[in-house]
Amino acid sequence: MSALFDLFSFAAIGAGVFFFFAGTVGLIRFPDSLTRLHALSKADNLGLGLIVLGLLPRADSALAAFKLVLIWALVLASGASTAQLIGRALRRGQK
Amino acid sequence: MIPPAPFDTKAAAARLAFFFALWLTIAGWTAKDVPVGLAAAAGAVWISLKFLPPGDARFRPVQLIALAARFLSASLIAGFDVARRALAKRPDLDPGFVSCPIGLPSGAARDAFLLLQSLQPGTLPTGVEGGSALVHALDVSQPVAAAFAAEEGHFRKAFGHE
Amino acid sequence: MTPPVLAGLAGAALVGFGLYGLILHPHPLRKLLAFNLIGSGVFLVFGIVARRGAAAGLPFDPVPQAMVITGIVVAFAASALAVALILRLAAVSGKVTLDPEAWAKTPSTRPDGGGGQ
Amino acid sequence: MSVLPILDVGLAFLVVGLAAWTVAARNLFASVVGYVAYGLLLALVWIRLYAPDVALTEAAVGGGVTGVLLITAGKRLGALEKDEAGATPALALKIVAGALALFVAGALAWVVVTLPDPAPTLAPAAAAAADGPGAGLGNPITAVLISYRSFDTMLEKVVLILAVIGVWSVGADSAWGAAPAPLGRPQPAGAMVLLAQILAPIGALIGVHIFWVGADAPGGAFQGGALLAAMWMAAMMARLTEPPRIDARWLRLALVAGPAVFLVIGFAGLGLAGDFFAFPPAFAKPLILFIETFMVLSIAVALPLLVAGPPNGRSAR
Repeated sequence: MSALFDLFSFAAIGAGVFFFFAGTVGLIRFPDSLTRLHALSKADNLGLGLIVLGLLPRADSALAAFKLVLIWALVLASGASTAQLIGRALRRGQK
Repeated sequence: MIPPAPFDTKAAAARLAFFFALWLTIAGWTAKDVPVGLAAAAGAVWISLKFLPPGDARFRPVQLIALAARFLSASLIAGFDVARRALAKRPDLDPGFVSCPIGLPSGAARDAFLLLQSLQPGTLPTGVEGGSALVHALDVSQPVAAAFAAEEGHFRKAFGHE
Repeated sequence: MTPPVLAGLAGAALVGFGLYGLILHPHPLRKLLAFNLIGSGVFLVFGIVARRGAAAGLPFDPVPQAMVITGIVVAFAASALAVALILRLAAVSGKVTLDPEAWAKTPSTRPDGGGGQ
Repeated sequence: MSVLPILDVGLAFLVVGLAAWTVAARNLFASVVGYVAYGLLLALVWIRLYAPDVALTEAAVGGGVTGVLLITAGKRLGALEKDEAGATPALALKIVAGALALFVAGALAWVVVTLPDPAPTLAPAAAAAADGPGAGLGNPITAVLISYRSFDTMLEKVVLILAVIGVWSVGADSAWGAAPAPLGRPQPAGAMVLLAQILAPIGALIGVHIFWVGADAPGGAFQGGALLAAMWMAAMMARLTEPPRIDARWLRLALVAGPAVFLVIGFAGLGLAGDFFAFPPAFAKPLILFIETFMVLSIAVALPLLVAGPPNGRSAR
């Protein structure tokens, strides 16, 4: 049973790392700041979500697991908000 | 002077329960910390009532869960979408702004909807001007505006903004 | 090379970069940033003393750490005061520079100190 | 062979590289952004030095609040900028400054490498102090701050108040008593407003928690107070609330509450426990938490006021 959990953790965290990697590739390769924002906000949020998912079975208690989800939600909200704010500033700067 | 809004006991109680649950999540359950937790939760309720007065949103659990499921699957697709475009031999992009009409009135509900939209595949709202959200899209050949309108419908259903 | 020594060397490098920026940047806010770099470099050098003095069974020496915490807050207070002075200087003189030559060329047009909006 | 040494080296290079960027960046904004990123990475370095308390303070105050201060200052300066920042310095000056910086950095590096071994330490004395007057505190740093070096901590709060008074004094005479200029733009973006609405209550809750666990775990009055301050600033940037008038009585009381309570209890220690700032061991922990509660209040009020700047506009009510 615990081996199964370990396998699940490993797979989810690995997938999360992959999305962080892909987001970083996008950050470097995409042509302008607006498209780079897409790469960061989407890929990194999914990456962090998968890492949190992979850590859930390893949490000490239900409360600790809930705390991990809370961290993900806070990062999600602040990341998505800042992406919109930067996008807005860039759009206004283009005019 | 604007008369202070009547104190909404039900909303305050619900928020107190939420913030106290949050305290327990962060601090864990220790009997001696409970009074501090309750005080902190009460402070948080005061701040949240001050900054975000209870609105007329009615939560519909079934539609809300459906919305959450849609959101999670959409963020999965969004991540894959961006990863595919980033790792393609040549970055697969056709970026541009799309003006999407938005029916939600300005306020927390509209901001929350735009927050969710910013995690949808290939779209990033960059503010609202004149009743339209200016959405930056990674690929303007996609039906961005139609998808945006459909998502707004789902969102309105879940929060009773009809 | 142990992490403390590495961090100490990094702290020394930070002091160097900060000093260079402090001397050369004519823009007062950039000078302030450089000064903050020096500050955090000094904190880092001080902090490794805390890590090295790991006697008495503790993994670190709490005394220097506590002083670094105090120092970070005081550094912020000093920065805030400096920012207020810089903004006031700019509002009164119309100049955003600490370059002495720029001041020598055109003396301040409002020596009275402004006074109100 | 673990990967940690490689990560340490990478982290050190990143921190130093960002510091170089902060100095070399072309414009002020880029430089400030570099500085904020630098502050956050520096917090990771502190974690690696087993200093989570310093890391929390560095991330919150050194990176976050200082970043807001400088970006706000840059914006306000941009609004009234008339002159260019001056000519680029001559090559000779660059060489001299570079040589001086290199010399100082080299001397410091030499000191770091040749520090005596075993290192002198105050840890035993501090541990003894934590066992005595700081009894019952699981976090030795809080014990040092409030008990072993209580005088420093109290005076540091006084420095904060002096800085606030200094910032206020820089304003025009006619504005005395008025509120500082608003922190945010006239029409804040919806995303900013929503973020502040969601984050402010949650952040305040976490701030109280960080303060409360500070007695026994990483955290404390500085870190919790800085978080509360950050939440207040976020609300002000979203224009959910405005900076208060600087002659408001509650504001001034909150500002002096921390050092005042600290001093009163310090003097009480003179009579009750036989020494200035000595706590009766039986009451040490509750007393320390009591002092810290008011210090949190003072810090949470002082930091946003320092960022908001001098009073602006007319003082008449």
